[in-house]
Amino acid sequence: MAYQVKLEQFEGPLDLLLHLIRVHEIEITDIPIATITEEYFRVLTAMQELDLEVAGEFLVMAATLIYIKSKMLLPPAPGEEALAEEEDPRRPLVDMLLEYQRFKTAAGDLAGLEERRREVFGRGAAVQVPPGRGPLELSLFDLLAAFQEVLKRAEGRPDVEVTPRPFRVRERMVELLDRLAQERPLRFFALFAPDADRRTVIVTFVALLELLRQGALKVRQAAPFEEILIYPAEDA
Amino acid sequence: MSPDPLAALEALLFASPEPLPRERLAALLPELSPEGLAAALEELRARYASPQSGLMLDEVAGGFRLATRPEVAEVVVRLAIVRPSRLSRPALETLAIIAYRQPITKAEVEAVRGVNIDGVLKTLGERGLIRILGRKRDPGRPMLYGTSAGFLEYFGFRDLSDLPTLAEIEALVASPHPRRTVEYDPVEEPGAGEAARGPGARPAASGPAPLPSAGPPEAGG
Amino acid sequence: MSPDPLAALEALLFASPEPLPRERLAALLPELSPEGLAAALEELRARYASPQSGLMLDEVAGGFRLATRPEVAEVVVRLAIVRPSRLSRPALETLAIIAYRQPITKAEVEAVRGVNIDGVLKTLGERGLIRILGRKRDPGRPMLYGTSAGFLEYFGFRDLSDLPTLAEIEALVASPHPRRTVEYDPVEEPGAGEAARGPGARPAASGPAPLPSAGPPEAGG
Repeated sequence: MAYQVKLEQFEGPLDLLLHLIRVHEIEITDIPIATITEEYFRVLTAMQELDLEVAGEFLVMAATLIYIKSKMLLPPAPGEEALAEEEDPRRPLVDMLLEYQRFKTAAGDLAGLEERRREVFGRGAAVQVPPGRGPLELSLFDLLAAFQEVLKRAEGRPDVEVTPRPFRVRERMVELLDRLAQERPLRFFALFAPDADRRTVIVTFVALLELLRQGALKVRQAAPFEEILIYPAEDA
Repeated sequence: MSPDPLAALEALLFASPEPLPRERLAALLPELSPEGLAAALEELRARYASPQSGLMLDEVAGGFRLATRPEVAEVVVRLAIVRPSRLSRPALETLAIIAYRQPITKAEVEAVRGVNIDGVLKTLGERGLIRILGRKRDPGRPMLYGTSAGFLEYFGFRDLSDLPTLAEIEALVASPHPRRTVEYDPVEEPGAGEAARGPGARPAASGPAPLPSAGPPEAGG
Repeated sequence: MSPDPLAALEALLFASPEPLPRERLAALLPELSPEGLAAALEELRARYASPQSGLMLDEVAGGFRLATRPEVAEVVVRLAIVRPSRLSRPALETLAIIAYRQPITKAEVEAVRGVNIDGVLKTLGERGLIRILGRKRDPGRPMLYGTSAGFLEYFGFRDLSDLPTLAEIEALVASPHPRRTVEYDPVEEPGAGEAARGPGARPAASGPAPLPSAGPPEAGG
């Protein structure tokens, strides 16, 4: 019952375990696995009784605890006594808990700094400085957000094609146009490196077909079975 | 202990987004009498009146604010030269469309954005972010645009496959609409037989662009 | 007659919308030698250090700017300036892991926290606190995340070496997680990344500050 208030505050199974370790004043490096497993399941049951959704992560940890518990019940094989310390089945879990706890502490430090910085204010008035001419500042996040915005707007206009296409093909299309700018015509078989894998061959071929469909290039063959040559469309 | 009235006054003038009328200042600093406020304003004005000060108390129509002194204007305008410039929203969107849809014509970009992009294309070209890839054999033989080596270099991409995929964008940028379940061929799954689908198998040619849903959560530990 | 250097410096710091790195200040004030600039910054800092001043010289995100002093915060909040909401606990934990372990993938963060972080990652990205550093050379080429200049500014760090450390404890307890060298394809974000990598920052090889080692269990609460 005492858990009820706190239940929703657990940010995951590790957080819950740290809480149990704290309230039961357990040494983190020597966890009584049977006790802690029992406690852990009590909380999960409480969560279900409260109709809180028990996230998959909590169930994975439950399985892990049971696994550790069963491992610890097995007597060590003869001659392995000396290694017992090293092979403590709790070790990986303890490492995870210690690691997570350090970041929890670090998060607390950040929260403190955040609070302090909330006491500091920059200049309030809008900037009167003329637009910058310095180096370009462009964040990938901004670019992604812009593209998402475009996609969102395009949804209302079904005639506009903004559907995603496989990117490798697109990339190869650009490469093909690049090569055509350097050497024209391009020999068809020169498009495929001798060591190209099947996937690369397919991507290249699909890119070629797409460019043909778009009319950005054209192919010629002087006679059947002769070499196929590829030209940019403007050389028509 | 409440802060020094002069310090409080200065901070208010600095942090306020708009000039502060005398009455507003009086309301913000109830510990000051009207005479006290007038005296504090005068004292602040006098403090800034030194040649070593770059600021001044500026009384404009709406009230009081801090501003740079006219004597340092010539230095302040130099800021524009070193300030990083940013792409405008239209430029950003155009660049995004070109990056993800290349090779693409101007008309095709305009069809997506719904506006003329002549000016924006020029900007992006001057910035070295896009380039002309060739011409399309359509009526008028429009030019095809794509991103430049400069674009790749700017973001440190080795090639275009480094661009975040649509699924990755979805995972990073909050979707403005609820995720829908649409039958969809996943975008870029390196190693999978994506090429086999090819352009002909483009999904949803008939409907709005479906956004791929994020994949299953990765190992949760 | 050119204006007093101190006045010019103050005006620049006042007018610039973003913190000005030392090198930019040097470029803006060519009449000052590096020593002269350092002296002017010190003098300005000292001038603001009076209780009668509402401003301070704030060194943050690889640069300098003017800001209000914490002592007058209680008065400034009367302006009802909308401040960004505090970060949630999950966001702070995720940010801490990214800050200390960058470059890091989403799956790696999730392994430490034991939960899925999709939503949190979006929040952090949209608030400009993290950025994409590149892709890991692993199967699936997952994206690698790190902190942005916005992160430094938000928490008041000059650079990543300002991240809090518990060096004395770390000296006693060997960290079970030695610093990793991750092979990856970097993504440059010149504007955003500058502060994080700028000349003032420590060489990239040394990475972010080491994580504080585990304290006693109670410290985790």
